[in-house]
Formats: sequence, C-alpha cells, structure tokens
Amino acid sequence: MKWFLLRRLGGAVFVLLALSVVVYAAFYVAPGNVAQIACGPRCSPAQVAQVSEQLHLGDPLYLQYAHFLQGLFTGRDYSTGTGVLHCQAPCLGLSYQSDQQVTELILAKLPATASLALGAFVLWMLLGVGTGLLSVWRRGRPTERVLTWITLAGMATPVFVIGLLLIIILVTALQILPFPDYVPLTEDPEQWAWNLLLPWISLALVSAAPYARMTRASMLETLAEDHVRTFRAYGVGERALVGRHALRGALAPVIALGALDIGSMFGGAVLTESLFGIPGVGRELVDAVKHVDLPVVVGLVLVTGFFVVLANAVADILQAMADRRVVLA
Amino acid sequence: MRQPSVISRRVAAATAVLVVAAGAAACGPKDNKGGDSGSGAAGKPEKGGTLTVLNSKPQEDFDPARLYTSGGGNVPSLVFRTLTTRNREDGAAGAKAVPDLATDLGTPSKNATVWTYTLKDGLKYEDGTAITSADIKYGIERSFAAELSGGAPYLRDWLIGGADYQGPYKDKKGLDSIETPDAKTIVFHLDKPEGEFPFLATQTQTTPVPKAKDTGTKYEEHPISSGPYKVVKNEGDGERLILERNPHWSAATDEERKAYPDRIDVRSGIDSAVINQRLSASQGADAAAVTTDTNLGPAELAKVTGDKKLAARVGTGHFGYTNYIAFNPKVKPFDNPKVRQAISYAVDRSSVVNAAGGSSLAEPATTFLPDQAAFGYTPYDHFPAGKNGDPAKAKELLKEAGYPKGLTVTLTHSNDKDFATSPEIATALQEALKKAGITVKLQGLESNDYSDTVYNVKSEPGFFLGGWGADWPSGGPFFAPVFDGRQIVKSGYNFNSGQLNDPAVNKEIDEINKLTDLDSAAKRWGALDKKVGEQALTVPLFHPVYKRLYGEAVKNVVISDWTGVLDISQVAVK
Amino acid sequence: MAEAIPAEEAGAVLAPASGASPFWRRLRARRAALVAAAIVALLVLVALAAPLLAGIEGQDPTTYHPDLVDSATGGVPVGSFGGISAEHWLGVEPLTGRDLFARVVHGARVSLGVALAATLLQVLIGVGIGLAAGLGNRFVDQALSRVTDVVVALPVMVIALGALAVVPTSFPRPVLIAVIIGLVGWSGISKIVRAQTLSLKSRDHVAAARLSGWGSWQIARRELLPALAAPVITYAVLLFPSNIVVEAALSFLGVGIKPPTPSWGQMLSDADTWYQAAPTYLLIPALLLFVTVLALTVLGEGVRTALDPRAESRLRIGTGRKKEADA
Amino acid sequence: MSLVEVSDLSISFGGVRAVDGLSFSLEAGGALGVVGESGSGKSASAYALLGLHRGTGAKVGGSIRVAGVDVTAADDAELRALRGAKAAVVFQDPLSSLDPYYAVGDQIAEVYRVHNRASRRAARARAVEVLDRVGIPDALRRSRSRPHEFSGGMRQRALIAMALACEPQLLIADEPTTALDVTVQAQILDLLHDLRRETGMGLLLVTHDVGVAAESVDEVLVMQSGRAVERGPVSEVLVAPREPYTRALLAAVPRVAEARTSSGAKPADDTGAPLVEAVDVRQVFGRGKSALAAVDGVSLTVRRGETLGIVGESGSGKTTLGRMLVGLLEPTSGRLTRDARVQMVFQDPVSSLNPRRSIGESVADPLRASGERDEVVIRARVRDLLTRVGLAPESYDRYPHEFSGGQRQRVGIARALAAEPELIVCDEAVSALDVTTQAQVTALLAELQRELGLALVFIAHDLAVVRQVSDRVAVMRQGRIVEEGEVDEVYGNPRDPYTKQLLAAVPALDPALATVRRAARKELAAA
Repeated sequence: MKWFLLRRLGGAVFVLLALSVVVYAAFYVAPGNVAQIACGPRCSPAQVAQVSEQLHLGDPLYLQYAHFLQGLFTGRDYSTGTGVLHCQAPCLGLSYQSDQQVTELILAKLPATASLALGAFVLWMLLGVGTGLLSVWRRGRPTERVLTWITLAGMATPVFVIGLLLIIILVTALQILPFPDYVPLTEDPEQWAWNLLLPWISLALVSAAPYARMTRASMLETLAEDHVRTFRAYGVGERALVGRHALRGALAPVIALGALDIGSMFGGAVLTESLFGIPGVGRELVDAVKHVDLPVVVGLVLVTGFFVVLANAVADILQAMADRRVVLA
Repeated sequence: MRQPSVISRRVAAATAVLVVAAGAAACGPKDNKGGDSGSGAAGKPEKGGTLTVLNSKPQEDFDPARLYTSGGGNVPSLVFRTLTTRNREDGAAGAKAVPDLATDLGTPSKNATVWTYTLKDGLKYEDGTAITSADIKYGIERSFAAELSGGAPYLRDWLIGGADYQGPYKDKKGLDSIETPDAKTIVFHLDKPEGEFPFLATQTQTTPVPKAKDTGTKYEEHPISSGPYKVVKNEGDGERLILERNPHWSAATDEERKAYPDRIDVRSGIDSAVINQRLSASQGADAAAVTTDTNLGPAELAKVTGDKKLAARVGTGHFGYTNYIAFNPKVKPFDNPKVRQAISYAVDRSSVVNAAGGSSLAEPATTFLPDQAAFGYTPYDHFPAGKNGDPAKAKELLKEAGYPKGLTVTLTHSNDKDFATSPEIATALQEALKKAGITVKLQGLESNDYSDTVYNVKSEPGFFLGGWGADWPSGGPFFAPVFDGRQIVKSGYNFNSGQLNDPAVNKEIDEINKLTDLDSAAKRWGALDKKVGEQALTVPLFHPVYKRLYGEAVKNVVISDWTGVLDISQVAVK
Repeated sequence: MAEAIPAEEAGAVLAPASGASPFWRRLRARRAALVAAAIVALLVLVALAAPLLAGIEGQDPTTYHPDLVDSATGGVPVGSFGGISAEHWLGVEPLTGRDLFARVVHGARVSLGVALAATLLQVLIGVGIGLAAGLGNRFVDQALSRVTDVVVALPVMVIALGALAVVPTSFPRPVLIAVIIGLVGWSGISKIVRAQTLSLKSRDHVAAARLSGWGSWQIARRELLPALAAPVITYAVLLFPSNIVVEAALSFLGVGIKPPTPSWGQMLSDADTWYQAAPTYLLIPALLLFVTVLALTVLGEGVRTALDPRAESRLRIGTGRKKEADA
Repeated sequence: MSLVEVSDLSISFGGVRAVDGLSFSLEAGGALGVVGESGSGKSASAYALLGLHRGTGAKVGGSIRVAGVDVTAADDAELRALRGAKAAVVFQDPLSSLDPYYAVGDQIAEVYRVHNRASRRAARARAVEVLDRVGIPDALRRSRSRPHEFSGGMRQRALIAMALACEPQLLIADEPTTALDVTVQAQILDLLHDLRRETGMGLLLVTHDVGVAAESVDEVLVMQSGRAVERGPVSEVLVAPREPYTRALLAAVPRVAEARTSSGAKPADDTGAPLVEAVDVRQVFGRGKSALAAVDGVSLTVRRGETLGIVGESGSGKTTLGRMLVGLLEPTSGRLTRDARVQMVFQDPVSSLNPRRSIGESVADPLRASGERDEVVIRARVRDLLTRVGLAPESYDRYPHEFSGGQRQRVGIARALAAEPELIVCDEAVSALDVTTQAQVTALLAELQRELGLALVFIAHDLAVVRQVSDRVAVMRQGRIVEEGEVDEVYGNPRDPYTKQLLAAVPALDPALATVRRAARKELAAA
C-alpha cells in the first residue's frame, strides 16, 4: 500500500504541473489583448504598454511560467504603488481584474462549492443507495419496476431543467422554500442549510440515478455469490442476507464512485451554481475565463485538479480494498 | 464611454424566474408634493433604517482613481464627493452639472483653456481632517499610475503633459498643469479649449485623496470618505460593501445628497433573475431594497405589465446610449456610399427592437445622438426605412451602386446575449436584408475577441454592430470619439469606426468645444450630427430604455435623465 | 459541468455472449427496450427529415414573424399556448416570432448529430487508450493513467472557451462542439477497456493465439476487440444521452452552438426566463430532451441486460416465495 | 425413524430433468457417499435436502424428510429452522464460500445466533471454541482475521467449524476437498472422520472421486444421469461392483499403486539433442520485499518422443515452469534453449477457446498465422484434425458453448496439432474432466504421441493420472524439483520425504486399507 501511495503522489504532482502548463499554453495562444482588458477599454496605447510591462505580459511563455513557479514555491512581490505586497508561497499571483490575491479569492469561493458538494453528496448517496437497496429488496415486484423507471428518468434530465422545475414548484407555487441566496455557514448555519436545500435536492436528484443503478447491479451480483448461498443454507433470513451481506458487498464500489464524483464536484458544479446564484468555484471559473484572467483560471484549475486527482487516488484505494477478495492467498 | 460598465443589461449567464407574489400591502398612487419630487412609497421620507442594494456586479476597484463613472456613479458618489456633480433633481434638470466640493462650476479663462475652482469652507474627511486642494491634485495624479488604471481618458487627453505623466509613484514631482496656489483654490491648464470641463469635474478622479493615507492598490479596501457615508466593510474587492454615516459630513455643504438611510448594505454576485424575483416579492429586508445594475428582461417585463401593483414599482429611465450598425469605408463594398444607404433603407427596426427586448425596452433611433435635449437632439431621417424597412428602395440603390443581383456581406457581432451587439439582433438584421436581396453571413465572436477585432484599425470588419454611451449628457463625449479624425488610434482601441477625418468636421468640433454656453453648444452638436449623418457612416438602430424594480418601502425614488436610473443618494426607507 | 457526465462502470460483465441470435431474442423480450428503440428511431427519422417536415408545415427555422409577437409586453407570442395555430403547430418563439416546430425539428438534427459524433469520438479515443494501457508495460500503463487524470481534471468549461478562442470562427461550430465533448468524455470507456483488456490478457485462448504465431496487434484485433465490443457498446449507448445533456449545458453557459443554428440546449437556455410568460417555449424543448434521453437510457439498459445472459437468472435467486417454487 | 428419508425425488431445471425418481435413506450417525460424474444430479439431490432449490425456478417432486421435517411441505420459517440447526452443509469451493468483508469468527457467530438465543459475546466465544475444535491454531486471534488471510485448507476447516456450531444431526459435504491439494484433502477427510466418531452426526458425502468415498464412508450410492445405479456397503460396491456402469467407472480411475499398463511407447530416443533444455531457470514475480520466486532454479531436459510428468501441489510453480518451457514467459535468470516447434493444451475448457469464434476457426488459427491463405486447404486440414481427435468434421462451424468439457479439450489438442509441433506441454489438461472422459483424452494423447513421435510434458496435481501417462516424472515443491526419475522408480520407492508424504495422502480405492493408511499418515505428520 505504501508503494501505491508514493506512486500516486508522484503522479498527482505530475498531473497538476501538466494542468498548469496546458492552461498557460492555451491562454498564451488565445487572442484577446489581456493588457487592454486589464487596463480598461479607454486606456491609451502608452497606458496599455505600462500595464502589460507591470504584469510581465511581454515576457515569453517560459519566463511567465517560471515566474508562476517561483511564486508557487517561494512567493512573489508585487508593487502597490506606495509599497510592496509580498504574496507568500503558495502564491498563485494576483487577479488581473481585481488585483486580489488568487489564493485568497479561491479560499473565499471554496466554502460555497464545498457546502454545495458535500450536502449534495450526502443526499445523493442516501437517495441512490436507498433506491438501489429498495429495488433489490422488492425485486421482481412492481415497486422495483417503478423505482427503475424513476432512476432512469433521473439520469435523463439535465440539472438545470430539474432545478427549474423545483423552483417553479417549491419556490413560486408552494412557496415552501425561499429563493436560494447563499449565506455562509459561519454566519448563520440555519439559513445556510435552508438556502442550500433547493440546490442540494436538484443536484441529488440528477446524480443519485447512477448510484441507484450501481448499488442494485452490484447487490444482485453479490446475492449470486457463493457466500450468500452459504448463509442462506444456514437459515439466515432474506432481510439479513440483503441488508448485511449484499449491501456491504455493494458499498465499496459505490463509495469508490462517490469519491470520484465528489472530486469532480469540487471542480464546481458550474450549472447549479449559475442557476442558484451560489458564489462558488464554478461560476468564478466561467467569469475568469471570459475576462481572460489567467492567474485566476490557472489557480482555479489547479485547485479543482488537485481535488479530482485526490478523489481518483481515494477511489482507486477503495476499489483495491473492494477487490481484495480477488487477490487471495 | 463605449459600454457603460456601471449600467449593464441582463447578463447572459443569468437564469431567471420571476415570481409575481401576492405582494404585501398595496400602497396608493404617489403624489409628488413637497421638496421631494420622487415617486415610491407614500408618506414623507425620514432618516434612518438600512437600505439594501442587490447587484449582480461587485463594486470592483472601489478607488476614486480607477472608477469609470458617468457623473460620479451611483454608489461611489455616496463616499466620494467631487468638484462638481450631477444635479439630483428629477427629469430633464437632472442632466445638468452643479457645484459639489467647489463653490461654483469653475471659472474658465484664456478661451476656456484654464479652469479655476475654489473649495467650500468646512469640508472634512471621515476622520475630521480638512480637505485641501493639494488632496484633489494628488487624487487626480494618482489616476495616471499604471497600477491604478481604468479611469476615463479625458484628464490624460486634456491636461498639458497628461499623455506622458506616469503617476505620483514614478514621477515624484507631480503634474505641473495642476496648480494649487492655496489650500482652497486649484487651477487646471488644458492644452486646448474645453467648454465642458465642469462635466469632467463630476468624475471620481477629482475626489480628494490625502497623500499620507494613500496605500496604492490597497487603498480600495478602505478609501477615505468625503461623502455622507464611510466604508465600514469591503469584502472580496467590492462583493460585499457596507456604508455607514460619516459623522464629519455636513449637509450644509451638500444640497444634492439627501442621505436618509443610516446604513447601506451593498450585496453583489446575485443572479439578475434572483434580484428581480426578490424585489417583486419584496419580503422582509427586500422591501427596503433597490438595485443599481440590474434591469428587467423582456420575459420579466411581460409579467410586470400585467400586474398594476408591480407596474407602479418600476422606474423607467433613458440613458444617453445608441446602438447602431457601423461601417468601415476602407472595406469593399462599404466604400460605396450607395451600398451604405441601401442598407440604411433595408433595415427593419421593429424586428431589431423586438430582438432588443420589445418596444418598452428599446426605442427605434434614426439619429446618432440620443433623443435627449442635453445632447442637442435634432431629429432627421436621411434614409427613411419606415417601421419594417424599404427593400424596394434598397434594391434600386443597389442597382445604381452596380449590384443589380444583390450582394453578399458578412455582419460581425458579439456572442454575448447583451441585447445590444447580440446574435439575436444580428439575425434580425440578416432576415431584413434578405428581403432587399442582400445575403448576410454572420460572424459571432466571443466578447473579448469582439472588442479586440472591431476596435482595432487593422482588423476592423466592414460591417458590424456597435453601441456608444455618454460619459456625461453632452454631444462632446458622444460625438467626438466616433467622428473626430484626430481621435483615430492607429495601435490600440480606436472608436472612430468610420475612420472619418474630415477637416471641416474636426474644425467644427473644436469650435463647439470652445463654447462654455452649453445650450448653444448642444444645438451646434445636433446640427453637426445631422450633417455627418448624410454620409451614412452608421445606421442608428435603437436607444435602450431602462426599467428597474424597487422595494415597496422605498420612498423618494428619483430617476435622473443623466444616468437613466434611480439615484441612491435620494431614496429613503423610513 | 462536472456533474453532467455519469462516470459509473457500465456493470457489463464479460460473459461470453454465445453467438448473436440469443442477443436479439433477449432484447425483443424486453418490452420497454422495444418501445425505446421505436422512439429513438422516430427521433432519428425526424432529425434526418427536418427540412422535409418543416416544408410540410410551410415554415423554416429562421424567418422572423414580428407580427406574431406583442412587442410592448416584451415579445410575448400572440394567441394561446404560445401562439399554437394551424400554420405554427408548436407556436412561435417569443421576441423573434420564429416557428417553434421548425426550430425544434432542426434542433434535433444538431443536438443528436453533435451527441452522436461526440460519442463516436469518445469510443475511438477510449478504446485506443484503454487497449494501449492494458497491453502496454507498467510504465505505459502508468503514463496513460496519468494522462487520463489530466483530462478528467480539466474542466470542460476551460477546454470549451479555450478552443472557441483559438479556433477560427469560420470552423463549423457544431463540429467543434462535438470535438470538445468528445475530447472530455472518453475516460469512462478507457477505464472499462483497460480493465477488460487486463483480464482478457490472462485468458488461455489469447495465450494460444500468441503461441500460434500472431503478433500483439493482430491478437488485439482478432482476440481482444470482439470481446470488448459488448461492454463498449453498452457504455456508449449510455454515454450518448449524457452527451446530449452536455451539449445543452454548454449552450446554457453561452459557449455552445451559436445562433442562428437551432439546438435544443440553446433553446432551453433562451427559454429559461420565459417559464411564466410563455411556458410552451420552455416546456417543448425540455420535454423533447427528457423523452430522447430517457428513451436512449432505457434502450441502453435493455442492450446491457441483453448482452449479459446471467442478468435474468440473478433476479430470481432467493426471492424465497414458496408458491412459485412448487408450481 | 431414520435421519434422512428420500422417496421418488425428481428435480428439473427448465426443460432438463436433473434427478429422476431417486430414493434413499440414511440412519442417524451413518455415513453415505454419493458418487457420480458431473451431470449425474448428485449435488442437486444433496441441496434438495435443505430445500435450497426453493425460489430458483426448479421443479422439485417426491418427498424428502430430514430429521423429522418434511422439507417440501415446510414453510419458510420451518425450513430456516432446519438449515444449520438440524442439517448443515459444507460447499466445494472454500475460496468463495465465506463473506470477504466480515471476520471469520463473526460469520460463525452470526450463524450460531440465528438458531440460539445468545449474546454477541457468547456467540463469538462459541465460534472460537469450534474453530479450535477443527484444529485452527491460535483460534482466538485467527477468529478476528478475514477469510482472505486464511489458506485454502484453513478456510475449509472454518466452514466445517461453522457447520459444527449448532451441533446438527446431519452434515452434508458437497465435494469438500475437490478444490484442495491432496495432502490438505487427507487432513480434511481425517478431520471429518474424527468429528463423526466424536459427535455421532450423520454424513452425506457427495464426490466424483471414488478414492475419497472409499476412505470416509460406510455405504456408497453410485448415480448416473439422475438415477441411482447401485447402492451397498463401500467394501462390496468398490471391490466387487454388480452394475456394468460402476465397473466401467472404477476401471477408468487411475491407480497410483499400479504401474503403467500400456507402455508400448517407443523407447525414449535419448541420442538426439534434447528438444528443450532448461539450466537453473528462475522466474521471480513482484519487486523488492514482496518478490516471490515461483520457479527457483530448475534444470531439466525433454527428449523427442518422451513424456515427462511434472507433479506438485498448487503454488509449486509447475504451471509457471510449463509456460516458460513453451516460451510464453521469459525466465528472470538461467538458460532455456528450445529448438523445436512447441504447443500447449490448457486446463480450463471454457477459457481456452474464444467463445465468439467457431471451433473450426480456432483450430485453423495456427494455419492462418503461418501464412496459409487457401481456404480449401485450411478447411480440409482442419477436418482431418477434428476427425483425428475424435470429433465430427461437420462441427467446423459450431460454437464452443455447444460442446462438453471433454470435447473442448479435444478441440484444444486439434489446435495444438495444427502447428505440427514436436513437443506439446499439457498444463492440467485433464484435471477439469470426469474420470471417464479423462481416461479417453489421456488415451488419445498417448495414441498421438506414438503416431507422430511427439514429446509430451504432462503437468498435473493428480499423482495417479501422471503415473499412467509419464515415462519420467519430476516432483516439484515451492519452485524446486525435489525428486526426478523413471516413473516406476519414483512411485515405487520415493527417496524424498515430501514425495512420500504426497503418495501417502492419495486416497486408496480399497476401504480396508483406509484405516491403516490413516494411521500411517498421522504418524508421518507427527514425525
């Protein structure tokens, strides 16, 4: 296991560096005069040149990337006019648009995405595994048919359509829930949960479907295994067989998939965030890319990349544990 | 000002749902008695309470040197007082400038190339220290620093030595063309006559900044206030801004700003649909809420017009802005005036107005200058296209121009759904011109790519959608950058798309700039617009109309003709 | 956009599908799959015959009808249900007045076309990389897994906007969108193919083939690919609907198909604010998208169980009902 | 009233009738062996005793009474009460019969608590007790570890412990030792024998291996395609069978004690250069601390026309050696020279043929690989080969799933012959087959060797089969050859203690010898 972790860590570092190079290259090549955008539409060519020099935009690609790496490992100094601002390592530079430290900017946005991701994760795991378990428990009966149809319907709807429908029903018609307006957890937990309920539900409804299918499939597979036959031959009841043995067998692959999905969720559920106006990483990425704000884009891609790579490693570990029975004596 | 960043229509990424809530207690029709001519909730406005501002865009770069505002901006003008400011009265009077920190609109001398201002007495910062002319000089100098870029270009173009000055951090000795003989007076030396300097003095660049308290790019987090409110909290570069009363502000020295609420909570990053939804529901704190950057979209408008109570809570305003088709005469076949005229005849303004949100959000335009007196609006329609275009006349002209079988052209537009240069408007034009035998191919560009392409002399396409707004309500800043030959920029952003360099037009522009009597200047701008219009360098399409909701408890709502929107310094919530 | 692509294993089992005939027999036995197949066929037909159908209705997707919308109220279509009438079977589009039926029908062509092209691309790349990772030595396997990580980690949003900025606008947008979606979604297939290749490699008949003298690429073609067909097809049939949703999501974020080409995603993103003023404008594309994706998912499910003969037998074991056993 | 009474039992799955009118009974404390080839319905009948077919769609006819309970009539609750408490079962494959996620002790405790009101702690104590009783060392600690940390034999002991937990009156053992090595098999059979003597519970032992039956049961019931052929005391049926089927079955069973019957093969031609020569070859898997030497320094030669048997338990490295000889695996170190065309026949009939390709095409594979393009020539050559291995030439276009295990092995052989090899390595080629089919396939191999002068390397774990086929034999243990020589010499008087232990563990067909050999084994194990 130690060997495995070391290799994955090395792999992760490689992936993150590769990501930053890809994004730098893409934006270096992309048209759109960054200096002009950063300076403002009515800047004179002289002013644009000054801004371009100040942001080192004139340097060749490798030099800009070198500055970036230097910032990442040792920190960098920026002139604020009257003094010097030291952005300590890991410094992802300053945003062209708002001169804010990218690290601060992302840390300010992460809680919103995290709350959305974790809340939705819990809901869709419960919903998914629950539906899967129920449909196996009731297999062959009408309820299983209905549940299968609901899960398939869940997979067939984009999140922004489900979100819209929920808003129409729960907010406008029945007015049970307020229109979501993100309140940080630290400020007011009760409001935080109340406002995030709608995004959680709509995200969970869409993402729960694959889990329901997978739970059902792997539970059925486990039920056909020899060891379940053994316990049935020893008089163990159906409920215990399904609840204890079949479910336990199905959990490992499901959690592995869950780890994978939550990793990409940290990449910001762009659609859900835009639909419900949640100031998360996803929306920030869309704005930053549209304003060709390179430092923010690179910073965001690295952070989301980190979570995805972390999730992949965790998913593989869980998968390895799940398949432990294959690697037998 | 090209695309007013302060006032933007509904942003593309927003998804919207509008609710028509049953609505709280209805309030009767307003009467405009008393000094406060604003509409809104009944009863006399009193001091106190918290005004909530719900915005999509954050108050980015909240530094007087960096803000690009029209007349000092809405929220910024609560904190940054300027030499002069916009008149806060309702209607057409609102389009004039009035003194603010200065005692008057400035005394011009030497043929309007030297402007002198004297400061009122008893002007203090939030920390009680006095405001001096040196602070105003330093404030202007700061706006030249590369780190604090973003402001309007006029100071750089008008002040002597402005083009080369690099800001106080690099040129320690400062800008000579601004003199401060004593703590109360400040004198500006311009390199050419500018009758409209008082309008320029309304911009936040003339806000005083004490040199001792300047922290460069960090100043925006807590700028020193000279206005009725001071910054108590500024999170995420303007995403959350809380203003509270500035004890050292004296109402005596400031007739313009009423400043009724005790506290103003400016929240941003909210979806524009959410803003309209909360304003119409108007529950809880949202009853005392307004917005300074989100208009009603067409779909939301459809609901509002159907509900009397809601319709009463909509402020309608006109901001000096024109959307038009721009031609680049250097590109074939648009060098031929007959082709440009043919297109002017073929345009179907009603389908363009629909694409821009319908007749209540856009009014057809036949003149380049906006249809407001302040711009010297002189109606003309050299190439009458009627409501739905005149394809026959257009075909006739095309035959004369040597294109009997019609022609094929490419229209460049932006991909943003901004109801100005958007794909919808481009497709509306495409359909109209098809009737006149002109096949139009569409070229949609991403927003940044679009600005780089159309505002660069080398890459400017022959036929593209454009729009222009007023930095202040006068023909000067509207007309000159687009038609003045000397404002053609070879490398960098050039807004003179027609690349017109007509000595007669240039000379007339200089003449008008000399006038300090703004009314006569306005008439001259109107006449010049009519004359240049004959060359059909642009095809005016429509002027936008801004409609915005405000909360039920909001009183004294004033819509000024300068900004076209509700003035936050007048409203009360008690 | 991360949540639109379901990365779950298809659960397809490498059961030796003995010959083709039982597959069709099992597929026919599943009624739901048959209905779904019919719907999908109908949709493909509609997409192909789009101009013909619009012709029958006498409309086209681009003509403006300003007279059919009430300009003062923000462009709401005149008449009930969004202006449904004899000439306009599904009503007209607010603001522009363009015929909705023609737009939906042409939109089908774009949405289904883009999704199909993207799926094929994903299958090609996925199988290629999966096979290479499965057959290659440890170093190749590691390197390719890391490459997959990079692709999975890159948000589709960045790729889309980066590509749009770089690629000249003359390049046909639907093809570009298909390539973008294709470049992003192949990691699921490559994981499956790699896993199956690893388990197949240890099979005796593969060893026998090597002993007979075949080279490793011939072995890949003769022994591995036929065995990979089942799981890959099953996963592709599930990937296809999710690609439609991704195209809709990209249009929703303003980086998808650009006007005037109609696509369902774009119509959805335009219609989101009109849900109260002109509900049909939103419901029609939403419903169509839902039905298409549902039909494809059900078909995919049917194909999966038909390819995996052990599926039915698993259902019955241990349901423990006494009476059935003694029948 | 006897412990088990089965009368006119019939079981059919879908259209296939697996058991047809079977009747037998078992007295309390008695031991009955049910012997038959695969497909004879022996396991189906055993499962029917616990009503395990309920809900699987199988149709069960006739009456079954176990420990006073009428199984077919019992409702679910009654049936559950019977399973485990009155009658318990031990399945064949220890690999997958335990839940990989729970500790072994917990699983036994779970079964115990199904039938006895007991606290969790008491149940776990009972688990440790029975684990200790079946001879698992340090039972308390091992009860907390999970199944994959147990060896094959240990896991089978744990399953027996689970059966003992509720002190059932009847133990049904379905092929309990088939998946185990011969030495471990002997220990398990001895354990079963001691437990029966101690607890007096009845035993129903289902097996295809006549030897296993001979050693551990009092009476034996021979079954063929769903019907009982013969029943009687083990000493009578196995020594002097009445029915012709039983006689044929016994004849086909290879005896480890008898010398090769047909040794008409050409004498090994040891003049020419050896076809394959391995000098101190090693094969190491994994790296660093976890490196495992599957083959640890083996030297051997194979001459033309000769049959070299390689015998050893699982994990001895015999398969790895086989794959190296053929060239599928490159040795990590040591020299291996091969100047002959070699082919291989594999163990698992299912995985050795590509399911999507007709058997004719599979056989034609080597021909196509060698560049032959002419379809007519290929088809003719394949038809000859199919006939040569005893298959109908028209079956060229039929698919593997339409053939039995034995027939598929014949296709494997035909494919090997297609490449006109000089040496064929048979890796457990007959281990998965029934005794009768096994005999036919080995006879075919011998015939081909004589006719084509082939050299054979016969890898297997069944000492008896190896003795029937080989000229020379090598015994492998943990990657090394512990003994090598003429087959009669090695089997007659083995020198290496491991070989002796192996030979002692092979179950003898004569029940009388059983008790004597069991005592010898105990004393050897103690030494």
